[in-house]
Amino acid sequence: MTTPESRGDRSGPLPVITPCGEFDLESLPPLKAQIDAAVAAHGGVVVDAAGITFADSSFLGLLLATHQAADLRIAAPSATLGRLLSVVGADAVLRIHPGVQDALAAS
Amino acid sequence: MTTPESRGDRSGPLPVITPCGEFDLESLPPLKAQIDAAVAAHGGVVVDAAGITFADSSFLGLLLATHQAADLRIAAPSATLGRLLSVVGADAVLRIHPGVQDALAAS
Amino acid sequence: MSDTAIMRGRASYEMVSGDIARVRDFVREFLISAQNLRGWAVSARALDVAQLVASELATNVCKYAPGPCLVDLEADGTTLGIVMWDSGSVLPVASAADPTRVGQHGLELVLMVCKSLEVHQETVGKSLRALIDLADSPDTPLFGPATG
Amino acid sequence: MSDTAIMRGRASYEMVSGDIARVRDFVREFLISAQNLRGWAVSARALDVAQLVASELATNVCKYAPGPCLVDLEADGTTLGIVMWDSGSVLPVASAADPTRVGQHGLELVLMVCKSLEVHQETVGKSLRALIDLADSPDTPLFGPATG
Ligand SMILES: Nc1ncnc2c1ncn2[C@@H]1O[C@H](COP(=O)(O)OP(=O)(O)O)[C@@H](O)[C@H]1O
Ligand SMILES: Nc1ncnc2c1ncn2[C@@H]1O[C@H](COP(=O)(O)OP(=O)(O)O)[C@@H](O)[C@H]1O
Repeated sequence: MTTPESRGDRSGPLPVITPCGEFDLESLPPLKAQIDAAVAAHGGVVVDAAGITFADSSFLGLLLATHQAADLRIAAPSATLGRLLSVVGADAVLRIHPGVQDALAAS
Repeated sequence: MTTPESRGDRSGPLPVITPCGEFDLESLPPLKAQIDAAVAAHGGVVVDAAGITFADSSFLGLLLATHQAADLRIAAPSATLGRLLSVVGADAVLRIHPGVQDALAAS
Repeated sequence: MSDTAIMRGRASYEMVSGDIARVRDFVREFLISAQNLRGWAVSARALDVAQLVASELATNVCKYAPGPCLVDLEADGTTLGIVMWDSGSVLPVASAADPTRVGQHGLELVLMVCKSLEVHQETVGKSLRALIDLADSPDTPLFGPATG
Repeated sequence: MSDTAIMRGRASYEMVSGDIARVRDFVREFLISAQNLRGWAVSARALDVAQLVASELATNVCKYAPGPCLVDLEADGTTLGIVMWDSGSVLPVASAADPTRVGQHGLELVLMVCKSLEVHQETVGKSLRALIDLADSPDTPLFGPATG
């Protein structure tokens, strides 16, 4: 099985962030700060998205902006988030993986 | 009475164009060509707008673009055109005169 | 108001050359009939606005959804509804107004002169519905005072 | 359908901190009541979409028309109407969708998931009305198949 350590192209595994709950304009800033910090330190981030019970266009904007600037990997999106991403065709743009291990192992 | 000849700041009076009828996307091209030609030759144009029985946003776009690039003077707009210009606030931007002579005499 | 007090009209277009003007004519004649046959008060402003809205919506069909177009008119004594159906599935999308743009601002204008604007997804294509006041009234503030 | 078959709800907000989430909760609880009390079929997709639309409209009130906001819900067995009134007189304006924009595309999203979207001028302020299908159906093509 591929482990984070087996990836040779980075000095260490990407950090994993696990946001839980609902994300909208108001609840977004702490998550944005966390993602920005991870990106600044590691050039990328894995967002374990299984616990996201609601997300709207504000959240989507954060994902798209992060994806344009860094190595964003989304793992295990919840059904709700999956639907949101597919409506706008973001599922064809963003890198989405079935689980956190797949996301970490991806190149 | 002020005549065109009394204006000292130009080599000759501005040409006057007198469009009549309805102006929309489809009927606009000949008028646009006429206005563009007048502007190219004289740096400006007086549009005698009393005979305009209908105009929409396509016509409005032509007026605004011409105004940005040249000395456009609108004379005696019909009631219909006056209403259109006031809805969008274009009456505060464009140079509108009660009659052709006023438009020609304006500096 | 009972349904018999409603006046309706329908016309279809292929949106070939001259059809934008024909849509306007259809709307103007409908309103003039409404005035003559029903005795409804239709202001000069309403006649203007109705033709303007029809022209803007028809122009957009030409530009963005070329092909067949269906126009439904519906008036009671107070308002005129203009429904324009086209075959395009792309919906007009709202985003920030850009006052520096010299462009046509067609739907911006429609929003300013109408009581309401609706966008409906249809099984095929979409329809837009604009509602216009027939008489000048304090409820129609955004068109400003009539000048003529 | 008789009017007694319609279920209504109303709530008002000052659009202070936390109110966007409260608007969503109000809509979610309304739909769950509709399901439990009336036995109406409300799909998981509809529950998602309704909250998404409510969130987008409420977010726009916060951003563009801060102040009081009134939410009216109206459901029959087939559709949910979400009407959101705010005090701002500026209307959301339609212009070209820009697929390169990373921005929020809030109303673009609303248009995609709703059957219809209406903009109404009111004596004070304006209202937006979005109509949502309660059940998954072939008439709701633009949300794609439910994935969960
Ligand atoms: N009938 C239509 N079908 C598809 N898209 C439309 C239609 N009408 C308008 N649109 C879209 O909405 C945008 C706004 O239209 P409008 O305000 O009339 O301005 P403009 O034509 O100047 O862009 C258009 O740029 C277009 O993308
Ligand atoms: N409630 C509102 N009041 C006033 N203007 C609004 C309102 N909602 C939307 N708008 C206008 O419509 C535009 C489009 O809104 P939206 O699609 O949600 O995108 P965004 O917020 O990303 O610009 C906004 O930029 C704003 O100018």
